[in-house]
Amino acid sequence: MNLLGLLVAVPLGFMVAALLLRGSGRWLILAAAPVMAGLALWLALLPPGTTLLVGNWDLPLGILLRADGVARLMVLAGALVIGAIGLHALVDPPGGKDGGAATAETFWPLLYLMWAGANAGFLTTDLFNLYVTLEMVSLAAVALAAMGSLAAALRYFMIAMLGSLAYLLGVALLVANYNTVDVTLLAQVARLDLATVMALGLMTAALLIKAALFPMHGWLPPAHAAAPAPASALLSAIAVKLGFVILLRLWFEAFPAITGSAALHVLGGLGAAAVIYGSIQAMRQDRLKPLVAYSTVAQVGYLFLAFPLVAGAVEPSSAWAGMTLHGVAHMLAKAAMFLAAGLMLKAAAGDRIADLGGLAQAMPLTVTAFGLAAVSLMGLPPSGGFTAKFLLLSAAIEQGAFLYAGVLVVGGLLAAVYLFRALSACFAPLAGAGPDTASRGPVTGGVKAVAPLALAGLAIVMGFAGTALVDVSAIEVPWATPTVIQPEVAP
Amino acid sequence: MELLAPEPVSAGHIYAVTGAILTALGFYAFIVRRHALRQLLAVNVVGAGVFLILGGLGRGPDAIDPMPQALVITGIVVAVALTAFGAAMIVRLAEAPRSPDQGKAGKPDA
Amino acid sequence: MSGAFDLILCLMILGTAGIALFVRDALAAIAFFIAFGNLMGLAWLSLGAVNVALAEIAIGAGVTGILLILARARLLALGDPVHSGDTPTWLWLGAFAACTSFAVLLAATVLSITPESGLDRVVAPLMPGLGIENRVTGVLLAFRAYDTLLESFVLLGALVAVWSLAPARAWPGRPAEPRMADGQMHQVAGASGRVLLPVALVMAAYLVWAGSDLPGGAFQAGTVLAGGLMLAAMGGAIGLPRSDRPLLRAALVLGPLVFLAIGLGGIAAGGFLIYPKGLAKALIVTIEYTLFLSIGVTLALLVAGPPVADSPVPDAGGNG
Amino acid sequence: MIWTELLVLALLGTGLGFYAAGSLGLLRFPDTASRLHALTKADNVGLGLVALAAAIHWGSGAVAAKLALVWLLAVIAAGTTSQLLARRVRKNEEPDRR
Repeated sequence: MNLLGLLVAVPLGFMVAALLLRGSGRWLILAAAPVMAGLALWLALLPPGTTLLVGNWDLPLGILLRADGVARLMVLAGALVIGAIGLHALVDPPGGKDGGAATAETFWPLLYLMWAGANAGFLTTDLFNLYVTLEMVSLAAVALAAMGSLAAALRYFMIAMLGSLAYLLGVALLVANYNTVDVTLLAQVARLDLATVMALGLMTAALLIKAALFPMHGWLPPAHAAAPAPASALLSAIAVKLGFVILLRLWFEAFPAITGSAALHVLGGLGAAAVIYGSIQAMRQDRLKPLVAYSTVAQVGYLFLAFPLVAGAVEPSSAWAGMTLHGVAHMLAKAAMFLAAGLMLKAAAGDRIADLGGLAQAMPLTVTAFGLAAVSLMGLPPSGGFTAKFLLLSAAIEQGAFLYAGVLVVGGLLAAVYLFRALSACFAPLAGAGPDTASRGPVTGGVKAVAPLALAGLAIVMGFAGTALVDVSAIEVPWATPTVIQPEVAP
Repeated sequence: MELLAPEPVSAGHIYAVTGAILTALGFYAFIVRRHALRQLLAVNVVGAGVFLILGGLGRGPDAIDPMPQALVITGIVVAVALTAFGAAMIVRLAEAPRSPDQGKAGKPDA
Repeated sequence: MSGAFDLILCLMILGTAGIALFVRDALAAIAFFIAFGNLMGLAWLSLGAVNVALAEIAIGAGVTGILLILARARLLALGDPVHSGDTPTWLWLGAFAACTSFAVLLAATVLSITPESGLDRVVAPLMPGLGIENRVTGVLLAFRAYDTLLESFVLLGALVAVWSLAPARAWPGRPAEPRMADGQMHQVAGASGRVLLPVALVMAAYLVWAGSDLPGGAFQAGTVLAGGLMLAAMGGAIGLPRSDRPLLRAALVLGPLVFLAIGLGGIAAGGFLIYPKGLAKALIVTIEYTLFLSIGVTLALLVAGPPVADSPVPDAGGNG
Repeated sequence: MIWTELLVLALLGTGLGFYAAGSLGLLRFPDTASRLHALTKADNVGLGLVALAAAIHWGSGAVAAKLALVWLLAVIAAGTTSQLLARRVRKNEEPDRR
């Protein structure tokens, strides 16, 4: 029996249940988090080659779900991250200054919608199905962003909608050109013609917007910085990753023969620019959440910097693993950081970094979580971020790509600069916040710090599980012989 | 190809090219029209153009492919769902500066 | 001669789109957008895609048009004149150049692809197994039912997203009544709403039933239902429900939930969304009827917008 | 056969004539009330004639019934909207006259 569909169906079921239970729907996360974590773990341990033709309708008509390495890692990390964010939202409910009640209730169905959409997107190989999942995730993401700043969310919405249509236009050209939108089939029939190049260009541009790669990142910092902490965590950890995974499917699986090295270096160059630009912007922020948001811009850069490294490697497995592990480590660390930052800002006198003084004494666990997440984002050993960057760096040096290697090193240093700035502010003496903060902090900080601490801890522990994760990431890599599902096309 | 098809441009191509022009027209309007509601309208025109490309290129000599039709219907429904959300955001943003905490009833015939 | 019709239609489509996009007055723009949507429906008819024509006219022109009109009216009431500011010359020149080249490139791409109905050959032999005739319904509810399942949740999620915008004091509450302020106008609208709601119900139910074999289906029918509900609400024949009414919540999730349950039930028959042999048609019709109901209610509430703090004071003073 | 076809053509022609007259009225008449008058009445007759032509052309009772329903709904819609429009216009004009 094949249960891949459950990874999508179960969150959808929880969404329905949350809508029916209304105000008390929040307690569902107590069931959803362990159930989904169990399902994701089961997925990660499946034998290689597990696929599901939904409804048993053959390709090219039907839709194929497949548990490859990327899907396994992303679904598992997603289950841990979303589950932890959900549990955290029980003790630190989202509900801004405006619209508290509606926000507190609608947060839950939107969380489950994003969960289902992300899982569906990671598992499917069908490009149109990916369009629907992209819309599920974008819709939930915009609504979550709107809980913070409506203006930033509207801007995000417009750009995301235009991006979706550009993606759909690419899908339309591919359907017409190949009579299929399945990645595994496209890989066999792909040819270099105008329609394919145009489709690939449009879809790539659209997905770069969704993944917020520099210079298409403009919508991200205001939207991510303004949202309530659990919403920001979901946006940074989940929403930007789906665009990246679809790009992997397109560039490495469907059209590896068409994406020339020049195009790969354009992506890699943009990624490198994003690392530098995002880091410098993060250094220039004087408020905490924009700093964390710009750090996302920088960290997304690494994902694309890895594109030419994967394509150029003699043995691409290690660069590939570095890229996917970086995605996973960033999911864990950034979610932890946003949750911790949300708690810190609630206890601090203001939202500026200078206002964080005294927090290290007031809420040591939360600040520890922030620090551990920072260790992984900087790429210091023994964290998951370190493993990922080490793999990428060795691939870059092996290929003689010293520019990329340099950016990897400099990016880590810059991350250290801006993250230590925030951390050291926490250790500064109390900046006139009053005794109230100091006395209240540790009491509530205890339970509330569990989720960010657990996520940050996972980001660190990932470093110890390095080889196991590298093995998982190599399941059904695109350059190995693909498991071909022969379509039964009627004559 | 030219030998098989006596007409240089088939009906499918006429609509597909119309769709292509609509798409570009919508993109252009999206850039130069600065009001969010007009941008929302422009996005819907872009969507219509994309759908028309799908339909036009799925139109064979004797039948139209059911698969693109189904994709277009899915696309239309997704588009209207997002448009509704976008319109609600635009209205809420307009009323936010006046009273951040109090919904103001809209009057459709005002 | 058929070619001439297509050509004229396409020119009219481009013309109405151009006016809708570039005319100064927002109401005129929306009016032309609705005309554009109807012409698009004709284009789909001419292409032989009756299912899409129905969906385009009902949803693309109808519901989207009403959404835009309502949004404009609400913006006007809030003091936003819905004027687009002037664009700097460099921007529109640059955009013009970019979009013209994009149009040329895209047109060339489109012309490089031969139109063909390639997958029709794949779909046709599978239809007898389903017991229905409408191939588009077959794709939507069997071969690619997974897409449709997710899409029904997108629609539901959009309503949740709209609700999430409700101000603090308004939750849980009712959307703003889309009522006519003037008493006599209200009566006129009310009378038509009372007449049309039952007609819409019958028509929608017929569209679902016909959808198995003829053009139609849950989405088109749901839109007709939504139209009937909206007309009735505008005339005050029915009130808009509070967002937390259990019955309302049940109506909203019914379709997606039944779809999901049937999908999960398929696991017993071999896998997610597999219809047991012989039951395909019965299950598809069940999904369509429940989905149609939920889509109708969801669309009507999407148009109504987020809950507001208090119902509007009936203003007899006309358009303030 | 030929007679029904001629009848269809005649009905279509007359129907389109009414449409043209209605549209001309919309463009040329001086005020909203008379424009509404031209548009709704002429167009409802025009639609009725075209629908009748279509019904005869197909020669099926079911089609004829559906077309009759379409016409009826269009008449109701036109009646309602023109009522609403006219009232709105009158209300807008009143304050100006005072």
